[in-house]
Amino acid sequence: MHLPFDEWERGARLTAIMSNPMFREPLSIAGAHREIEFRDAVREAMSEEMRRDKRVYLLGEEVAQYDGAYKVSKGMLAEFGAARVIDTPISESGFAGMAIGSAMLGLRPIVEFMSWSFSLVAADPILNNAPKMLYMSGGQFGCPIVFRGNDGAGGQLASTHSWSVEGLFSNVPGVKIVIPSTPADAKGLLKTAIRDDDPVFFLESERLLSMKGHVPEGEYLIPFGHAAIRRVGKDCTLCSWGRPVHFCMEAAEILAKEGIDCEVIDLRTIRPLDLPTVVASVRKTNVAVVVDQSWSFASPGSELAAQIHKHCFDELDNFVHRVHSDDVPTPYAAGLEQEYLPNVRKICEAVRSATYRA
Amino acid sequence: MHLPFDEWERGARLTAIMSNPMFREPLSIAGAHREIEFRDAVREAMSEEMRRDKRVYLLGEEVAQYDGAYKVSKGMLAEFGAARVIDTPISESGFAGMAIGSAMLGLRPIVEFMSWSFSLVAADPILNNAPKMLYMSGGQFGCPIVFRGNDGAGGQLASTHSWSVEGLFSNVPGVKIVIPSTPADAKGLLKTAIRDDDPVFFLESERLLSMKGHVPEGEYLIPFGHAAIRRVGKDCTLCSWGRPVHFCMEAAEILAKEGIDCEVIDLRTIRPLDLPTVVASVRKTNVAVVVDQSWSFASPGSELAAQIHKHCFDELDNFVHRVHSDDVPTPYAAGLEQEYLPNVRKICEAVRSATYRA
Amino acid sequence: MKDPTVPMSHVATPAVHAASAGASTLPVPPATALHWLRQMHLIREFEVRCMQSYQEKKIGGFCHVYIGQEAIAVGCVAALRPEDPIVLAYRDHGHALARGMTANACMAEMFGRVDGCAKGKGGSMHMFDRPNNLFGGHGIVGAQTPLGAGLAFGTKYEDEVINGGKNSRVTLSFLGDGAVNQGAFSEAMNLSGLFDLPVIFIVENNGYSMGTSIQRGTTMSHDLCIKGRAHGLREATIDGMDVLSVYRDMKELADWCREHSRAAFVNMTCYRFKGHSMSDPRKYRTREEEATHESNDPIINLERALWQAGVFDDAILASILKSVREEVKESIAFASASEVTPDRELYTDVFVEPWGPYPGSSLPAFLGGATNACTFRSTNGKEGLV
Amino acid sequence: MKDPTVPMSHVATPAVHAASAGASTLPVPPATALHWLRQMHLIREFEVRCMQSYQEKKIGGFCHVYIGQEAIAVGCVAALRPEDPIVLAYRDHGHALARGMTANACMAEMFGRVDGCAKGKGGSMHMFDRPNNLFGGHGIVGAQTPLGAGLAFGTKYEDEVINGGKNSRVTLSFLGDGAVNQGAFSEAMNLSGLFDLPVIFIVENNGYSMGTSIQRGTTMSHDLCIKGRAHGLREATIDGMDVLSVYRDMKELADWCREHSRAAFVNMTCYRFKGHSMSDPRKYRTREEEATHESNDPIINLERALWQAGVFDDAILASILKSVREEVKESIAFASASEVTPDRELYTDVFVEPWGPYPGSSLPAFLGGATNACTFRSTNGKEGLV
Ligand SMILES: Cc1ncc(C[n+]2csc(CCOP(=O)(O)OP(=O)(O)O)c2C)c(N)n1
Ligand SMILES: Cc1ncc(C[n+]2csc(CCOP(=O)(O)OP(=O)(O)O)c2C)c(N)n1
Ligand SMILES: [Mg+2]
Ligand SMILES: [Mg+2]
Repeated sequence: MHLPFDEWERGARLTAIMSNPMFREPLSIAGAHREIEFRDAVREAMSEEMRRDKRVYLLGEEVAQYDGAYKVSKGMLAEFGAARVIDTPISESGFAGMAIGSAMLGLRPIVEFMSWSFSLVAADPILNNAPKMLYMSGGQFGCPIVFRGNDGAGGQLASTHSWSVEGLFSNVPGVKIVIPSTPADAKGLLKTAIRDDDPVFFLESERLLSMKGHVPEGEYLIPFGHAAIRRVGKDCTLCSWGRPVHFCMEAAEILAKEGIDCEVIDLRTIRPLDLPTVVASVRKTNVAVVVDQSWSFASPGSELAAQIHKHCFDELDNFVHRVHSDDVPTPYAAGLEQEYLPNVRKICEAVRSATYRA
Repeated sequence: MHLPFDEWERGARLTAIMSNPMFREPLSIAGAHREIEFRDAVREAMSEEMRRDKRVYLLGEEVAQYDGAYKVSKGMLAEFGAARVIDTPISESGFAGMAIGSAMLGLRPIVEFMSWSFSLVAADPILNNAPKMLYMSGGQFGCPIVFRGNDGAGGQLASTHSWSVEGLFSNVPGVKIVIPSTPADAKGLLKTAIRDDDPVFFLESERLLSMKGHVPEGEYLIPFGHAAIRRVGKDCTLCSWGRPVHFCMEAAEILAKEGIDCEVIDLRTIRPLDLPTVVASVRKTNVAVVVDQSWSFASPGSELAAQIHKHCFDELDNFVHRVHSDDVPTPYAAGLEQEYLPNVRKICEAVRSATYRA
Repeated sequence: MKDPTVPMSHVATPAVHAASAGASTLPVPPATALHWLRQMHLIREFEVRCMQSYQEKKIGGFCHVYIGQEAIAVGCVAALRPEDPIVLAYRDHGHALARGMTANACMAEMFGRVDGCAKGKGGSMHMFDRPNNLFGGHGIVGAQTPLGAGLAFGTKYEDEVINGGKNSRVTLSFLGDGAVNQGAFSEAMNLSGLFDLPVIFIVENNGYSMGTSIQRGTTMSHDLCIKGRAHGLREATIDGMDVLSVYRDMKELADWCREHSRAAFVNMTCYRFKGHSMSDPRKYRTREEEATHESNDPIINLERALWQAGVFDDAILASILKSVREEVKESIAFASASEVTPDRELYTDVFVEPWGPYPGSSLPAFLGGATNACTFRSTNGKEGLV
Repeated sequence: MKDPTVPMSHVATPAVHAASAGASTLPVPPATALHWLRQMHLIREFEVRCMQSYQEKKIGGFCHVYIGQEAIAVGCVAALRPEDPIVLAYRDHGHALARGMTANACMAEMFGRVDGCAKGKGGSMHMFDRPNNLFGGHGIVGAQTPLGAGLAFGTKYEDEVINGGKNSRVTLSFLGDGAVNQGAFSEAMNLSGLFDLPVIFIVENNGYSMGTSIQRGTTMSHDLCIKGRAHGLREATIDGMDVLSVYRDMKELADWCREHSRAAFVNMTCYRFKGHSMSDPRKYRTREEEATHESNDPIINLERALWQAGVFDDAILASILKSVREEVKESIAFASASEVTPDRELYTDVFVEPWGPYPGSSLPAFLGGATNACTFRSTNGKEGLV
């Protein structure tokens, strides 16, 4: 069936404008006075949802007695007990599949991958079962499940431990993919994820876990498919998600001094993808740079570049420039890893080139 | 390290022009009088290489006594014996990893996945071990291995059995990815793959296995990274690989009658990707349509579209149009599956739209 | 039925029957056993007609028939309560029928029609039936076994954590002998053993995975139960060619697993009478071997027992055969008449609630109004995603 | 050494030593045992300095030290021939040193320097050493076990198919007790049993995977060898805290596996004295439990045996300690002085031969000229890809 592309991209949901302007604002939120760490925000989201709904439970390696390998679930065993905060053996394929089975039955599991890098051994259940169950059963069995954990380079963890799985997994229909960049987003988006009736991949960054940020006290949910404009600018649109958003903000400061005024858009979810916000910005700036920490080839970054070209074909002053991790396995050595990742220098270079200031 | 993009894309290898014009020609090869099936061509490549080099062996489910689930390895057990044509249990992760271990030691395994759809359970060894071993060992241990099998929709096999894994796996550096569309290419490219010192993913299509085509008699190798121009045209460049190349040829015939003259480029390998050939064509036609049987989001198709925009930014008359499988799990019902796949109708519509004849 | 006569000619060895006539009694009421016989005949007839329809290209994709293994599905289902979950591999038509799916819904699915159990989206390998707690056939070998563990986890969690009671259900997770070699299965067994999940892994050991005999693919195949024992699972080897044994042994086991919330491993010995799928020339086994097993036909075995128990005769058989033939014939008519799954279904059931191009999901027609609630649907109203 | 005196104060219970002095004799020549002692001390000293360097942020990423398990690497390597392949998990420094990698190459790797064994690209979890047939440490739990099966497959294939002889090598594939639960391992065992691969899977059973005790993660942990038995593997439980037992039992087993081309499973009991990695507060076990195991220190166990055999004294110990301290200190100096892996190495070793932005691959400096050939390099000259 040949659906009009615009409908595909925009999505009925995305036409709804968020009423609360809070979540369109810069990285630190005005009006929220409490500062907590990213990991605390994730924990708050899980705990609040577990208090609200007994069908929600958490399982994964070391999530209970150890308080989580990265202390994300600290104290949750004590509050919810061993029946709902469950330590598993190192059997990602087995426990991911097990959680999916329980979700078919109506439970709402949160599966923690200590790192998304370890989800490759569970690729079959998370890609073949979770996103397709509803379809294959003709609507009879859904899979309301959240998979979450660290994604991207954690800091010299080398090739096997530094996956940005969005580069692989975002190709697959039937899942929603969330990549938050701030504690406030992490909380609001994770609560939405847990209440969502479909499978959600929630990608955290080890490098952000200790980051502090303003997080509102009460309960709030952030809808999927709504980008946040982190910085308003007129010369170039910088699109990113997750950890590199912070690099974009840094780069924007540097570039501002050179007279290049960047607009920084944090997509927050890449499926659904908030194209309208991106397109509106590019129609204003006429220049776009996409910053994506996954490898370049067949990545979310290439998708966004292709979409921007499509929707802003007449408005673009230059082709969409892209900044990715280099197209090599992740190296261990600190300097090499830094060079490999999308970094501030690379972003600045790309923006200068895209705006013909190189 | 920030390598100049052009170097990235072109690659030293790609500058070498093929001396033999045979492989730049249309789907059926002039001068080759022998017609054999695609599966025979694959078998010939394997058998010739196994005769030449004892380090080459074949393993997979049902490859030996059963002659292959799709008869690709028919008779090979009889010729090479059970020590070199090896039936495995249904343990893709185990036997893929086993083959990788033996390749580290210097053997040159050919691993048949009955279907690439079943390679998801082996995602970890094929993505974490094979493509990264050389890097992680600092050059000490390579992995000269070929993984091959059916890829893409086979004909009503439904969601779990119809993967186009290039949509996922092409994101990963360190592998070469080959997707042949003709028997002659299958043979020449597979021989190159077997002799390659690096891991190669070789993606066949069940729907092409019985296709007959001219295949030269003697030994020949086709280099990676060299596209074939299957049809010369001036109005629109159609880029594809694997099975959809045939749909492009069909569409080109239909469109020719409407006065739209398409150039059809068969990429043959997507890593490396022969951008120079594509770019030269688009600079001539000023219009490009990419046809890719994987899902659209973050696919090889999005990559190629982004690259064309980059390299032909000033020459394009319209944004690059893309034809993919629909963004849903693969349905079982025949009509629905047909509608889901990139098909001749969709290609025609995209070309008409791209050339402003819609 | 006071005067049992030797049933029809398709019972192989009337001499033997006559000799042992009346020697055995049935462990279940005759009506129950006759019901099972009818189910087994229904499955066989269904499969025969599937093969035919496949040849006629009315069924596409892969099609794996269950002929020879009918006693397993029928006996196992009989040992369960309706609320006990079942999850299957791709050789799943037989179990679906045994569990109560109508031949119509099943056949329409094979035909790729909108009245199929999955609206024609799943096909032969993916039979789902929510009211009957059938959680699908699954195409990836072994992948259904962690799902089985998860269903058991889920029922236990519902009973114990949510409702504060005691585990009341047991899950059956079926797999083939070839699936024993998948790592996912060993992980599923370890988790089930560790968490004391009420799940029974039933290995339908028909001796082959495609063309690979179990000896060529699986270590320790002479003592297959060691695979379960290695994870602390209770074990049983059951004669899958005899529905009465299947029922008796499975009933005992299922009740025990339910009661104690424990996991078990069953080596269910059997034989698949036909090829792996429609294209299998069966060169990997001899015709003699096939003949030997065919003479141990589970249907005939039950008929013999019924006849020996004096509750069976030609007339009953004839009426069973007639009724199943009609039922299956009707299912083909139903499937043929059903609308080919329309293009608008391409985008449904990708996501539960509508967004973008996705209209959301709805239940298939075959469920009618008689469905139990879909608990996976959010109870949160519209927060979050509006 | 006629007059053994009680060694230094770090030997915990001199009273016991004195009582049993002279009671045991060594099963290997004293020089060999003393060499092992030096290796164990080298490993321990190396690890202590790694921990320190990690605190000083000279080492990044994860760092898993081997303190307490030294007897296993040393005893196992001693039981092998140099041509026997070894493959490891991520807790791999000890094995690398035992196998003959220099402390310099190992430490430089941890420091991320170009003189490291993988040019600083692999780091702590990925120690590779081609001349010593060390096929790497591997970070994904369990992933190295199919590789181990493959190395055994490869040696057997080379010996039998290519060279037409008899299998002459045995592969050791090390794993932790936590890896036992990965499906990949059970697949690797099944393949090894099925194909009679000469491989020994050595489970270094230190009782914990991170904070999860084996009882909480693994069924049947009281009889761990059943995991191997379930795949027809020969089994052994070996005291990994005593290098003499390790050597003796492993030698017998390795020779048998080599001779008969068979696979085996070893439950190597041990204890990790430190945390899982640098950030582990070890709340999951008591200090008493730790103390009990620390009193069973493999180094002290060997020293005691040496002393009882009359071949050891304070002077020897002092000289060993001095030499390993110097060696490790020197390795830190070497690593600190080595060039930080330069940016040009980012694109090397992605592919063997140059193309596009990739300059191809080259061997690391630490191998010097003394490398054996890289058989994975094509012998086909330039056909195909020129
Ligand atoms: C992971 C995976 N590998 C391979 C296949 C292809 N395949 C489908 S069925 C089958 C044989 C399974 O045999 P068994 O488990 O014994 O079941 P049976 O067919 O005897 O019922 C194979 C190899 C698959 N579906 N999934
Ligand atoms: C597939 C996978 N899952 C999780 C991890 C994270 N992880 C690294 S080591 C480890 C514990 C392993 O314990 P064990 O196998 O007993 O080895 P030990 O640390 O005791 O040497 C875990 C969970 C991983 N590296 N790979
Ligand atoms: Mg079978
Ligand atoms: Mg351990």
